[in-house]
Amino acid sequence: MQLALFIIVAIFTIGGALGVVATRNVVHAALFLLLSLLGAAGAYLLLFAEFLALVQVLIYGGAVTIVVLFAVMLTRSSEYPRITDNRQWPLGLITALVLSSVLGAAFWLTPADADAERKAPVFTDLASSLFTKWALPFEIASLVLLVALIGAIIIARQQNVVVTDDTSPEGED
Amino acid sequence: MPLAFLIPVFSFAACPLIILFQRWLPLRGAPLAILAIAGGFVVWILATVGFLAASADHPACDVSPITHALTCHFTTTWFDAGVPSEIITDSIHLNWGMLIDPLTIVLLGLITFVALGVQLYSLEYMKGDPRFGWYYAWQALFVAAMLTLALADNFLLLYIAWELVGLCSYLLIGFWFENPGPREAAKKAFVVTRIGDVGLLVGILLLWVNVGSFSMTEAFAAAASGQLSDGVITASAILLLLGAMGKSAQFPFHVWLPDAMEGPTPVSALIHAATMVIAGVYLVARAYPIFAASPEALMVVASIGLVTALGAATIALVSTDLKRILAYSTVSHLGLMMLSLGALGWTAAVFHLMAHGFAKALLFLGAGSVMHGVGAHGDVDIRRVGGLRRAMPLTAAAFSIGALSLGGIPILSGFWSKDEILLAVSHNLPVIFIVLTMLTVFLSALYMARAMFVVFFGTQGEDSHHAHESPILMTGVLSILAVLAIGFGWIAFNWPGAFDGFGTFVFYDHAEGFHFNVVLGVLSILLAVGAFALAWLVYVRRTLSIQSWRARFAPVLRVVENRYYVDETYQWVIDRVVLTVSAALAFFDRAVVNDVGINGPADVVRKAGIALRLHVTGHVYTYALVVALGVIALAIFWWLRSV
Amino acid sequence: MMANFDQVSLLLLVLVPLAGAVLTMFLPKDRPRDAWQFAIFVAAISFVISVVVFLRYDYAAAGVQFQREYAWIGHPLNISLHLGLNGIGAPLVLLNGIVLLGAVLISQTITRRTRDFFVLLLALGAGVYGVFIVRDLFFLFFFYELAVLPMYLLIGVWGSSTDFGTFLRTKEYGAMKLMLVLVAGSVLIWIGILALYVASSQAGEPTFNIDKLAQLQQNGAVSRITELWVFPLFAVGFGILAGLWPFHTWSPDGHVAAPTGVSMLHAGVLMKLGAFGIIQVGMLLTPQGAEVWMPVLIGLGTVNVIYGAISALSQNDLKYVIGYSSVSHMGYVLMGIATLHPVGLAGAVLQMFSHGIMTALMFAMVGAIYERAHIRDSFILNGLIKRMGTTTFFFAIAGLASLGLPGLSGFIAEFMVFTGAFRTYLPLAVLGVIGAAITAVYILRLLARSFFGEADPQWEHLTDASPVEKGVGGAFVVILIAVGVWPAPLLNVINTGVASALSVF
Amino acid sequence: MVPLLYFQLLGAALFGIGLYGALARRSAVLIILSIELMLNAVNINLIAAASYLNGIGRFAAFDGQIIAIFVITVAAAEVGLAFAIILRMYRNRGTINVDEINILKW
Amino acid sequence: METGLTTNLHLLTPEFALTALAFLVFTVDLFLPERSKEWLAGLAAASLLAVIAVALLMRPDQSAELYGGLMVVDGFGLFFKIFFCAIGLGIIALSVEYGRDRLQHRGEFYGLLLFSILGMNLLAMSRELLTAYISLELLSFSLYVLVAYGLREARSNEAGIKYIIIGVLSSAIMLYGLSNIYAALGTTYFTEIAADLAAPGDASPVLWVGIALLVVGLGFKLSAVPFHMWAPDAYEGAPLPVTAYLAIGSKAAAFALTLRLFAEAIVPAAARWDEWQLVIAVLAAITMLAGNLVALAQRNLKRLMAYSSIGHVGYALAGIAVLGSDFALAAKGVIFYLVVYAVTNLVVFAGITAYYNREGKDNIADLAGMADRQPFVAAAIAIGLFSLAGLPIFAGFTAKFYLFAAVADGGMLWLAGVAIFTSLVSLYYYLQVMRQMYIERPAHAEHNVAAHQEHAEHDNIHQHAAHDEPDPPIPPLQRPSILLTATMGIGLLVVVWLGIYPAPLLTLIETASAAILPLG
Repeated sequence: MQLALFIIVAIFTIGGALGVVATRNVVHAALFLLLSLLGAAGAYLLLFAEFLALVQVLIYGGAVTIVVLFAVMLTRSSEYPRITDNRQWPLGLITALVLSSVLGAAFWLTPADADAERKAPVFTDLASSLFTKWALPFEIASLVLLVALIGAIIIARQQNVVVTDDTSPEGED
Repeated sequence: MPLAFLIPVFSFAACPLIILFQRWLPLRGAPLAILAIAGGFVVWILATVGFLAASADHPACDVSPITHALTCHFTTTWFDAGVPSEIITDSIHLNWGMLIDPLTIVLLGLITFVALGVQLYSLEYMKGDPRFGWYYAWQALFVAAMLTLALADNFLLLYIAWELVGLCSYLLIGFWFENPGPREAAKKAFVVTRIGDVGLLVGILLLWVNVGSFSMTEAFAAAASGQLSDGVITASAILLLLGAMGKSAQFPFHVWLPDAMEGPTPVSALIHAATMVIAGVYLVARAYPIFAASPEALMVVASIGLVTALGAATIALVSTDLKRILAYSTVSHLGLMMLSLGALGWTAAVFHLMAHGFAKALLFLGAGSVMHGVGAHGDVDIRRVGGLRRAMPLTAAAFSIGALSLGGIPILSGFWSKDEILLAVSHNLPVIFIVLTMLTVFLSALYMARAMFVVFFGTQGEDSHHAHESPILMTGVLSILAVLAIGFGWIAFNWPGAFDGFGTFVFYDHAEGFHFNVVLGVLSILLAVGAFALAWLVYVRRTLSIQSWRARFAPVLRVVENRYYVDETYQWVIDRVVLTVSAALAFFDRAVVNDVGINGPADVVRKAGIALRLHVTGHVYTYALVVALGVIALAIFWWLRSV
Repeated sequence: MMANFDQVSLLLLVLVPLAGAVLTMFLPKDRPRDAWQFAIFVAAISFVISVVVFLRYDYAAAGVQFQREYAWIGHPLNISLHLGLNGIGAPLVLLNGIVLLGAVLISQTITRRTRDFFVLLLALGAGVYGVFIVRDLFFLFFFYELAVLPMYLLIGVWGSSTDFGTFLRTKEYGAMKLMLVLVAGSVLIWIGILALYVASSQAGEPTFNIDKLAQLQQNGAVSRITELWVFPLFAVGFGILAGLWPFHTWSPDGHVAAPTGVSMLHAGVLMKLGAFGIIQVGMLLTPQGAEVWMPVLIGLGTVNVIYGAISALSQNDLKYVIGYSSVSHMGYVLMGIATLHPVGLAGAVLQMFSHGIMTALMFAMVGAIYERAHIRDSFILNGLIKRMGTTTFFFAIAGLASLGLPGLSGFIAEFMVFTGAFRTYLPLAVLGVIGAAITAVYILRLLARSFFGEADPQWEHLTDASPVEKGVGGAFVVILIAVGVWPAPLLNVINTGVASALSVF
Repeated sequence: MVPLLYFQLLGAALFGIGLYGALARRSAVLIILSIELMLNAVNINLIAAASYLNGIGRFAAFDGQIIAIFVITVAAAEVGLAFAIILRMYRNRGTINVDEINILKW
Repeated sequence: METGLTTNLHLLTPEFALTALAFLVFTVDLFLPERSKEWLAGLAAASLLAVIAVALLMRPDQSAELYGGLMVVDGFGLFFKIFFCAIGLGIIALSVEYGRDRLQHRGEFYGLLLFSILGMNLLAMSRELLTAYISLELLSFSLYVLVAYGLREARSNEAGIKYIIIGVLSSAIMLYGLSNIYAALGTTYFTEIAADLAAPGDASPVLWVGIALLVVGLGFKLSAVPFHMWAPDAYEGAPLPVTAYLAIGSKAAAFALTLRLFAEAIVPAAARWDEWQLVIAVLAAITMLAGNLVALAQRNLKRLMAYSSIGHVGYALAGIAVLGSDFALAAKGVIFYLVVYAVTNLVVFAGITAYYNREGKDNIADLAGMADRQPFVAAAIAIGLFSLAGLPIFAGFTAKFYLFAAVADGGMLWLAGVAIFTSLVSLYYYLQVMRQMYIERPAHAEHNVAAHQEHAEHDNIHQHAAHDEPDPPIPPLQRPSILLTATMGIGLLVVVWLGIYPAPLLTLIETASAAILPLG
């Protein structure tokens, strides 16, 4: 039963991911991403991490995907279906395969802990851990978000800009 | 006698004084040089008197166990090089030292006397030259160096003086450096003798390596005692001989001497006839204990001497330039001296050295007088002058005495010395040597007669119409030298009561009194007189024509007239070999060592940089790919290393 | 008073030119003459100090004198500014004092960015002094690099390019090559120094102090294998600066491109740093390696002698002749060092001194000619003696010294080198003597071609050396003769240094 | 019974796929999306380890889950900022194709 | 765990102050008119000075843990805190004129700068992977924005995109490594990692791979080869002060983290587990080689400095590689090198900025004739470059000597050899810059020289000496701003001072490195 659920979740996750990297359409890619993220959220649920699943769905499934779609629309990159893969994709494929094999093999070869069984955290414990033990990273993370916000505003704000396309004077040598 | 060191010091001091203050000194400082050498002459007399009076109980003197002559030794420390450490014990301790023995004494006499004469003579001869002061400066330096050479008690000091006389020779040959002739001749003289000097220096160092000292006496003692192996002795003797050959213009290093006649004639007289060129002979004579220990070396000395003597005599016979005739004559006579040394005729060689020195100085100064008289400053072609005896009687007389003396006419000094040589050769060398020596003697008389007759007797030459006798200063010097050319030989005799003969004073190993071989003597008299007679017939009376002879031996003549093509060979070697090698090496240095060896690696590095930079393609996915590859490499490496 | 002076004399030796360089920076920019005069002032002070230091060096007492130690970086590197002068450094300090003053005086002709020029030149001088007087490898290397550092700009900015017709040797190229090749040498040195430091560290006494390292070496703290590979690093690294074949090509090109004063200082003194380093570091600290490698070094030295001389033979440019002649003469130094023989080594040190003066004189005179004729081609120049008699005279003396004429300093030195080499490597010594003969050929050819003879009308306008040039040239000639006639004052000092340098074998 | 290993392998696979996307895609937007996949792989890994191993050895208090929260936060911020820059690029140059974004190279 | 949470928060005063002041900058920015934005630079500088002052008051010889060991306030952290703030001051000095003429949103610029310095400070104190990561992200995010700050410049945009893509990718990799370590050990505290590593037992592949991935993340931040490729682009595209900041600040911060991570998490286990030394050594070697070799082929000054800085990272990494043998020596070497590198680079970048502000050019060839036009700036750059090349009497020499001696002493003489050799290579390209500044003439002066050469053509051999050439008139540039001049002046003094007498600084560094000295 658990295994079946896991397989379903895995198929969603992996399938969505494959969709993201394989589709020719950017909008589709965003939607595939959503699919994959939801699959991941399912995996969190299987791991009894309901809170994380929730966060995943809210932040990723909601916010991130929407941001992505905005980006896609603003850059009208959906009009460029030819934007697919670059010339080095075979190399990329091999590299990715090798790397995930290495990572996988590392897990595979690490002896499993016999006592390992899924446990569910208590929400309140989690919360108190987050705000006591991890308070400092939490505060810093808030600053990170702030910086990202300010930066995004500064950079993306519409201006009547004159682009100085000072193409590198390097020359084609 | 210890004051003998003053003999060169006067002149050494004169040189820089003249250079620095010539502008303010009377006669540009010439009197300073003359005074210096005159002082040297006086000191020499005093030293000689002292030496003659000294005996083995003089604190500085001893009878040398090798030469068995009284030898006096005065030294003072010059410098030390290297301090012996525990492992390597040798270092060198150098002295300024004088070694005074009969050889030194007579040589000093020759040098001081001729130099004094020549410098006096030059007052007139060089008058009006724009570099009159410099001339005397170099003269002084030369004399000083030459005297040092004669006095030196160790090889290093000898080498130093040896090089300095070479330098002065260079400066004085090239004195009129505006003209290409003197300039090139000077360079040639320096370079050729320098090649010989390589041998000399190597020889000196070889001796040092085996003896452990530069001291001559120690080296001689080692050679005589058999402390040195035969190989070392022969090698060092040959190497010293190389130096001697360069300086004394022995074949094949003789080429510079005729060219050196480009210098002022008094210079030729002093340096290239009487003094510097005999340094080589002197060296062999001085280092005779080493040569004597090696029969092979002596044979080489004799052979070189003979080849030189004969070859130069033939060339002298066909030369047309007065000074060149004299120059080849010098070469030839130097060869005879070498031959004599090689034939164990040590005393004969020294004796001939002296006799030749006076006579040849006389001849050169006479030639200078001729040039002065006819107003020539370069070459004097004997075919263009003639019958000068009327215009220049004193010069003619003096020159003739010199020529007769060197030609070997009896009772003149040249006869006696030459006779001694013949004696030695006939005693100690194979018969072919004496035959060829006789031939040389004949040729020698013949070319001397030719020069004398053509220039002073016979018909008036085209260049000699305005000839006039030289000033009294010059002729005076000539006269004194002429007296010596006549009479010097007489000191060879045993004068009962006064003097036991040259051979009892200047000798190697054992004193020998005067002796005379009738057969040889008569033979040489016949040859000499015959030669003069022949020349008289050919050049004065013109009753004999040599044209048919010239025609018959035209090819031989051409070879001889071209001086056996030795100069050409040298020229070819220098142009084709040395300069080509040098240019090739310079190109190699630039193109291979530098452009490939040095620039190459730099270029490789730079090109590597240029090639490597292409890895930053500008595409962000490449960057990502490389990062990923790095991840894989790192992960796998780390993992494998950790297992 | 003098005792107090001894306490600080070595420090002053470095500080005076360094402070001079710093102060020169603050001189007004547009008054070149002031900069020159100030530089003369500084160089003269340092000259006086160097003379005093040399005279105060007590050769009877030998060893390292005037020692002072200033702590610098503590444990574990234990670097200290340890000053001290030995018998090999003392004559070279004197040499630097002389040549630096001469070079500054000669540089009166620098009119462009004069101030900057003297800043760099004085810094260079300070670096050279430093190398000769420190007893710590770090500082030795420090000063060594300091002496190399200004060269790029000195040549690049104030130098001159040479057009050979078929190709061009630009000053930029010369400067860059000189700099890179020399620093490449110091790369090797640096590695060698680190290797010794590691050895000392493993022995439990980490230090860069030369004397302590030598002590450790004597105690066997440095393994034979280490010495075997470290010595070549020092020999080649320092050798590069000494013009070691086949790494010598920076020298002709660099010296030719450099302005006169810099050529004087560089060929005259800087090349000696390399030889000094081989003795002071290579031989002292890795004697076992030195013994094994010396045959190679003397072989290369001999190649230097012959190769340099033959190459000089076919050069047309006056400065190139001198440049290659330096290569040739430094060969004698290398030969002398490689003999490991007291006489040969003393000869090498004396040759350093002698060659320093001689080559500086030659560069000065050629500089004077170039200044006036704007050309250095010996085929075009002729009859210089007519218009530039004094210059010719000085050049000729320097030339004669370089061909080893007795009575001038070069002879004594070469002769001693030969003596040492004869004892140890006879065939090579013979080659060395032959090299000296070849020197005569090119020097005499040059003299005959360019200096003697009838002058072209185009050289009518030339004027003889200026009073300053005459003064410098005259002084150098006097030194050449004095050393040639009476080398004892120098040799007394050198002998003690050589004895201690060889005591480790 | 699903072992921990499965989740870890799922994470590894996801990481690989994300990496492939980052290496192979041309659109800057898609590259960022692919990297988001990689971050998700991290999260799966963290949460799985926390969930399975809590209480064993040093594992305590489900720290892995907390870390995952931070990862999600940072990932979101990254996306926002990255898209802002991409947007600026698009406005300036009219393209977000990384093949064409190569003025700067070598 | 919860104990000590609130007891010693005062130790974080500098950080809180910095946060508050950064907010203040943002706030004031809203009210300042466009022409008065320079005041913000002053405000930011004042904030940094205040932080330095506070930090100076703290005891460097004591160490106190915060938040249950997430952070520690110790000599190391304090040293780097002051160091980073000083760097920040320098960058502000570089930015004022440049920002006024060429940047928009200057207020936010300084605010972001402060935030990034905050991130660096926190990084230097972090003792736990997540905290370190988040601090690093604070720094990185600020830098992403700053690099892309040249809003109108295509190059700046491109640099931003590349930087953020590779940055995010690396952070993903690093996080994966973190997750692996967590999965293997259950902890992310440095000291606990060290304890587990040192404990006997079989090592798990997950852990090794995790650490490898973590090192990759660091490698990106350090721009160690092969994770360096973003660096040249980011440096070239970024606004000049930001380039300087990337070269100096971000590197220094990354090394601070690396040092503490290795010191506290890895070195203590070195006895049992030392192959990381070889890994780092190899990374160091290829970093030096690649950085310096590629720099040879550069024509853009900023790009050149990027490759040059990659080379320098290689040297410092070499020091990291030998942390396991003589920690104190190696750590001191690295820190000393970092300080010297920072000061020297600051001088060079100040010089480049001063020139760029007047000329608007940053190619190497554009520097031609600079020595005549801005003599002081040229001298400053020249001295800086000499120092970077490792020539005495400048700090670079001393620092390199110290560092390489440490490397050699650590048993990696070969690595020291590679480092020394690549220093030689670096000299070549530094000299190329020098050549442009001092020897070459600007293009518009060329025709004079050409005419002169033609004049000399009639000789078959001619030499054109420098002093023959009449100086073609080159208009001098307007003097650099006082701030830049002062930066260069102070920087040069420090460079020379450290080159001649580094002992005082080394004493300070001694204290800093003693704080992280592993006990094991």
